[in-house]
Amino acid sequence: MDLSVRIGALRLKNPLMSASGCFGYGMEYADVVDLSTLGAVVVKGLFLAERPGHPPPRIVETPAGMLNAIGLQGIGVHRFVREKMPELRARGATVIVNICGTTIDEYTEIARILSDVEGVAALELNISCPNIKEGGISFGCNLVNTRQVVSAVRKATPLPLIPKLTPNVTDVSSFAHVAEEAGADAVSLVNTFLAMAIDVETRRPRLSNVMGGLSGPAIRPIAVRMVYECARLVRIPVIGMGGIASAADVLEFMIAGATAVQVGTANFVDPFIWGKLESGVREYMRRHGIERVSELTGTLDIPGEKRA
Amino acid sequence: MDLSVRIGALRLKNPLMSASGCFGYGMEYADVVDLSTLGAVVVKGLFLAERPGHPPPRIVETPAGMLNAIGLQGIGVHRFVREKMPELRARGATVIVNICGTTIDEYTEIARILSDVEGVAALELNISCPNIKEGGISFGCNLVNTRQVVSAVRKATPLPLIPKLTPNVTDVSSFAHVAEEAGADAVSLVNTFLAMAIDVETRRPRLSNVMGGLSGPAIRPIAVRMVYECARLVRIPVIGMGGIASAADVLEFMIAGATAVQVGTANFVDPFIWGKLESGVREYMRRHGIERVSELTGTLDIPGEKRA
Amino acid sequence: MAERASQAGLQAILPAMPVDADAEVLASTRLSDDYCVVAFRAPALAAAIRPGQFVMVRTSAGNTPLLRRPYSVFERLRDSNGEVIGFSILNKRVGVGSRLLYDAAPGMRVSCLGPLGRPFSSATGTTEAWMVAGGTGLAPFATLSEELAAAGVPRRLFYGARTGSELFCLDRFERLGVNVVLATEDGTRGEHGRVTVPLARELGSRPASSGVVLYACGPEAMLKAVAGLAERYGRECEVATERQMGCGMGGCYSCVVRVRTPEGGSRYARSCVEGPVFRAADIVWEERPA
Amino acid sequence: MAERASQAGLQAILPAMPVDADAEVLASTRLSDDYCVVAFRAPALAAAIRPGQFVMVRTSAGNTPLLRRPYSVFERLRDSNGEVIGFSILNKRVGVGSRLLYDAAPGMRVSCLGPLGRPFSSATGTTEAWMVAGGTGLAPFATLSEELAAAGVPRRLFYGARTGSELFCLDRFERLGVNVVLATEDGTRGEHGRVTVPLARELGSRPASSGVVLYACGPEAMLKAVAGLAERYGRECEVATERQMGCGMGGCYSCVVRVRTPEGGSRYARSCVEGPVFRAADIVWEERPA
Ligand SMILES: Cc1cc2nc3c(=O)[nH]c(=O)nc-3n(C[C@H](O)[C@H](O)[C@H](O)COP(=O)(O)OP(=O)(O)OC[C@H]3O[C@@H](n4cnc5c(N)ncnc54)[C@H](O)[C@@H]3O)c2cc1C
Ligand SMILES: Cc1cc2nc3c(=O)[nH]c(=O)nc-3n(C[C@H](O)[C@H](O)[C@H](O)COP(=O)(O)OP(=O)(O)OC[C@H]3O[C@@H](n4cnc5c(N)ncnc54)[C@H](O)[C@@H]3O)c2cc1C
Ligand SMILES: Cc1cc2nc3c(=O)[nH]c(=O)nc-3n(C[C@H](O)[C@H](O)[C@H](O)COP(=O)(O)O)c2cc1C
Ligand SMILES: Cc1cc2nc3c(=O)[nH]c(=O)nc-3n(C[C@H](O)[C@H](O)[C@H](O)COP(=O)(O)O)c2cc1C
Ligand code: FES
Ligand code: FES
Repeated sequence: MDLSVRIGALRLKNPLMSASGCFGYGMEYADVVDLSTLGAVVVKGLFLAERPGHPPPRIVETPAGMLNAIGLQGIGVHRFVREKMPELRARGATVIVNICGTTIDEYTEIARILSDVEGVAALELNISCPNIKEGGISFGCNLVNTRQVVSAVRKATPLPLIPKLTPNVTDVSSFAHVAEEAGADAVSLVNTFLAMAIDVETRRPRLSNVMGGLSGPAIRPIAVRMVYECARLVRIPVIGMGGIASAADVLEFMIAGATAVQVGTANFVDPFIWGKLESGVREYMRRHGIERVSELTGTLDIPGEKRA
Repeated sequence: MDLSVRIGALRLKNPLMSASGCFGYGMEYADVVDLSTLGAVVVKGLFLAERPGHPPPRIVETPAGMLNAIGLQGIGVHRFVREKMPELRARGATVIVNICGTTIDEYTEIARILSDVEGVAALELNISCPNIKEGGISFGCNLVNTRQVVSAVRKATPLPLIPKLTPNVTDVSSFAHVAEEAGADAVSLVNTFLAMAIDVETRRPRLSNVMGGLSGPAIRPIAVRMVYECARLVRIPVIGMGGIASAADVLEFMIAGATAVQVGTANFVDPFIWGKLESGVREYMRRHGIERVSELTGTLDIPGEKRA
Repeated sequence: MAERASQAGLQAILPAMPVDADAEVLASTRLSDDYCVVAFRAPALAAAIRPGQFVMVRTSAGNTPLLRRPYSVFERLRDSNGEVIGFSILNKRVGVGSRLLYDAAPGMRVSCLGPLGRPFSSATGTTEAWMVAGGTGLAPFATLSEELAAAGVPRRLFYGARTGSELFCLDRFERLGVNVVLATEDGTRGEHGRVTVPLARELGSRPASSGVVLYACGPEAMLKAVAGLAERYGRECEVATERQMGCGMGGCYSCVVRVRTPEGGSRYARSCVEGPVFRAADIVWEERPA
Repeated sequence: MAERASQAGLQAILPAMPVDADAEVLASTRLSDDYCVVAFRAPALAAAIRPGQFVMVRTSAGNTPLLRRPYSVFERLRDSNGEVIGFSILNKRVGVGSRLLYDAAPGMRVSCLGPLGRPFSSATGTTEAWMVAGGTGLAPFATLSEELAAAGVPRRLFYGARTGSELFCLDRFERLGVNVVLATEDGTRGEHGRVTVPLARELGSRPASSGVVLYACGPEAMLKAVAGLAERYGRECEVATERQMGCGMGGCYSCVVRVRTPEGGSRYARSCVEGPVFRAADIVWEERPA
């Protein structure tokens, strides 16, 4: 049985990746997961410099989901390269770094720095974080900005480049399309949905940052739809995520058009989920006589429509 | 204690309305709810003509939510006026009719017809239904179209006019703004989120229509955020909805900026919810020494920000 | 028009307003690894129930699952004085909600909304009633059998399942004087094959004048087959459909069945208010929901 | 740098890898309308636990609630041979997850992830250990008292609650040779007022040379007050914080506490990996999470 998938020039052992911001810098989970068994470890979003993050409360639970406004607390790209990469390399992890910037120059500089680092397998371009005022989502909600930042980073790095799209737009597939044109090797989606929650007793926002990003099973049906729309439009691989919590959810995204998937919130609920997802996918493939997992991608069968 | 609220020229007994499509034409619930005790009964979306609707399956449950693709099965405006309005009038219901069209002319014609019908208190302009190909959401996802249809219907009717906005856009508040400029008396939001679900065993969509609209508690944090954004921008009242299932949820929307609210999916789960919501709101007002429920609207207290 | 007419008819049949009973689980009896009978205390609701009606059960107070689940009323429960104190359902574990019901322990409280829907037409005046059940489709026939027994109508049950160990509660029907004909797909009990095999034979062996009326409940394919037999042998036939239901009250339009209109066309009828029981001849069987 | 340094330190203290125990509820003992003790069978997890560590409990297999809930380990449970077979938690019902735990029945299986977090520093070599508990903040001190008893360290518990009926399990601490000082805000038992009232008095009456070490767990305001007293009287003090936690493993960065850096600044430290136990002097108390 072949679980490997291809994202541009990158071959992954299997389609299961940790979602950025939901797996720390990876080593946090090294005691419970053999990091080398994941398709890839996508690490927490990194800016050039260290960032303190927002004051707590930073998360709040909502029906079948959660809001977060961590504010991209992070150690910055230099400390990451120095302190985290050696350990990740030692564990045999395939590392994808999620990069953030407030200007195009910041994005390109981080990309350039990481291009020379052994063990960095690809860059995920975070143009979709709803939790920071500057940059982030402002790139991801505007087609022109998206094109510019993807083009600029494309020129700055030979690494596989994966813009991560925000769902907070009218037509996400147009962003996938622009990213493809600008030289992306794949797109990943969805980042979180901008949302808020209010404590009615105090009449205050439940998050210090007022708004945060909604993730978890609640958003899955919207995320599946968006992955489907993007995969129909673009030829580059689509990496799907949003509420995946079981092998069936992995398969749902793949059938909708994803080449690989990421798992975020569900890893908080069950850090041992990775083995369960993999064996669930294998069991399904056995039952359905599927030899290569990549055969599943985009096989949604719409009665009355011709198969793509 | 005063629970009444004002939507344009219309005074409602209380801020609790049934959401369109979730309460039939109203009479379905007359045995379990005294219809005259609701702020308003918003009836199922009506086209000019009868519509058969989509084949089943029309709904599918998702985490803390549901998808629907009913396809606006309906009896058309003429039968509605003849068959349903007399009963609704007899029950003392405040009736808001949700109107749909595939062309601007269809919208204006329905509006004209309903303007002469005794007992129709207001029109909700459905420019946001994700379940029909023609019209509907195509008006609601484009600012120019939104302006045109609202302006046209504004000219066709003296009734209070409430465009219902779709959440499937990048910036919902710009649509609220355009609606206000075009003469709307209020806006209501959110309609459902375009979404899909796949049966991985058959690899087929779970809905006959492939895609449907996500509603229920899952979407509440996004809906609250959108209501907040709109209420900050426009001066006309905002009617909030999306996943309301308790009095605390009603209050959350009002504090975020809603003048009134609608309840859809939760009415399916508990058709006796109306009395519980009202008594919960009253209990809160008592506890917080609030005399008029309308005082609550838009009272979100953001530490460090000045109160509006 | 057609819809309105049938709804007016409905109101005449359905005087009872639905209540939302905060029903205590009195007992949960496991019949197999998948099937169980759950008994609820709900006197007012149970007293109002008519055969073929259903209740919407809230299997979880949380959001998993969010929506209620429809269940036929199986038994009407009485105390030692004969007072109606509640009802039971025959539950098959197929997914998240039915699993919660399978695991329900006595003492738990479960919100049950009902009675809902259009019952079987009164059997009074019928010469002979044949009930056809597949799987959990057995459920509505316990109360119908009681009613038939009270009205003195001869009654018969054709009851099919995949295998013999999935045929339940036969004694209950025999006690009610029901003549029971069994069929299993694997031949482990009763006739080998679908329940429609003995049904077709028996229908064929009756003179057309014998006044047999059919009632069916079970999988869609079985209902369709029974409807076909009823048409072929010129018998009145009512079927209890089981569509996915969002609300059970007519509010959501999810539960539709395609039915014929008097004008010769067809339309989608909400099975929660115009059904779940329909005249078999009214249903457009060609169309099949997933 | 600071983070890295403390994490390296951490690894030395925390050799045990967390496991996800499918723990059977052995017993649930209600102490009041809000408080209960839930005992779990989980031998491997319990054997690895150190005082001050916590477990992430999955209170529901569904999505309500979605995330696990953090709980201090209360007791280490042993069978009649003295083998560790599990652990208990002291649970206060405050919301949806703690309510499910309050209602948990023996036989249920609950997923418990642990042991997690940084324990109290070893008490060996301490002259005298004073524990300060408010409400459910009592929990980590049962195992700490055991360890102190085993090490022969004199031990004292200052234990406060709103009212006398919310002071629990005193016998357990007395059996472990703990000198217990009580305080209630309404004066119904022990000293009238906050637990910091007797604590301040006793600290004041000890000579600075007497080698008292403080351990505190309870509401944020109490921790801050204890930290203030520790500073004033020059005592080493560790506090066990209780932040909202999304993962308990260092993955989400939700559970942060502002701590001082060696360079004189401050940073947010994840309390699930760098805590929940911190040196009181390391915490920047000015900032207060909601
Ligand atoms: C009027 C009526 C009466 C019914 N009476 C009974 C009864 O007496 N005993 C009984 O065991 N069941 C009965 N059912 C079916 C029962 O409602 C479903 O089995 C139940 O809703 C499944 O819920 P779940 O959460 O366990 O399954 P889900 O997790 O929702 O779904 C699991 C599987 O069951 C299928 N399913 C879901 N809903 C239905 C449905 N309404 N009908 C058929 N398949 C469905 C799904 O497509 C899926 O494949 C009745 C249904 C109706 C409409
Ligand atoms: C390391 C650690 C150890 C803990 N040990 C114990 C213990 O031994 N016994 C015990 O009863 N509780 C303990 N808690 C607190 C416990 O985790 C919360 O009470 C629980 O998560 C509440 O869940 P809920 O679903 O019932 O409440 P929710 O419905 O989530 O919230 C209800 C209310 O509780 C508040 N709340 C939620 N989470 C926390 C939290 N982590 N701390 C304080 N308030 C919170 C919310 O703001 C809200 O006001 C501990 C917390 C931590 C971080
Ligand atoms: C606590 C938290 C932190 C996150 N941080 C990042 C981040 O740094 N960069 C990023 O691109 N996405 C971030 N995300 C978004 C996730 O990577 C993912 O896109 C989203 O959570 C949807 O997946 P899920 O439903 O499986 O969690 C974060 C999500 C959560 C919950
Ligand atoms: C079954 C169903 C049918 C609906 N039909 C309509 C409709 O006809 N017109 C409309 O404007 N909105 C319709 N909606 C959207 C609801 O009115 C409401 O905007 C949405 O469900 C969010 O609210 P909720 O989460 O409380 O259900 C429908 C929703 C559902 C679930
Ligand atoms: S189940 Fe909602 S209309 Fe029938
Ligand atoms: S709880 Fe997730 S990092 Fe601490």
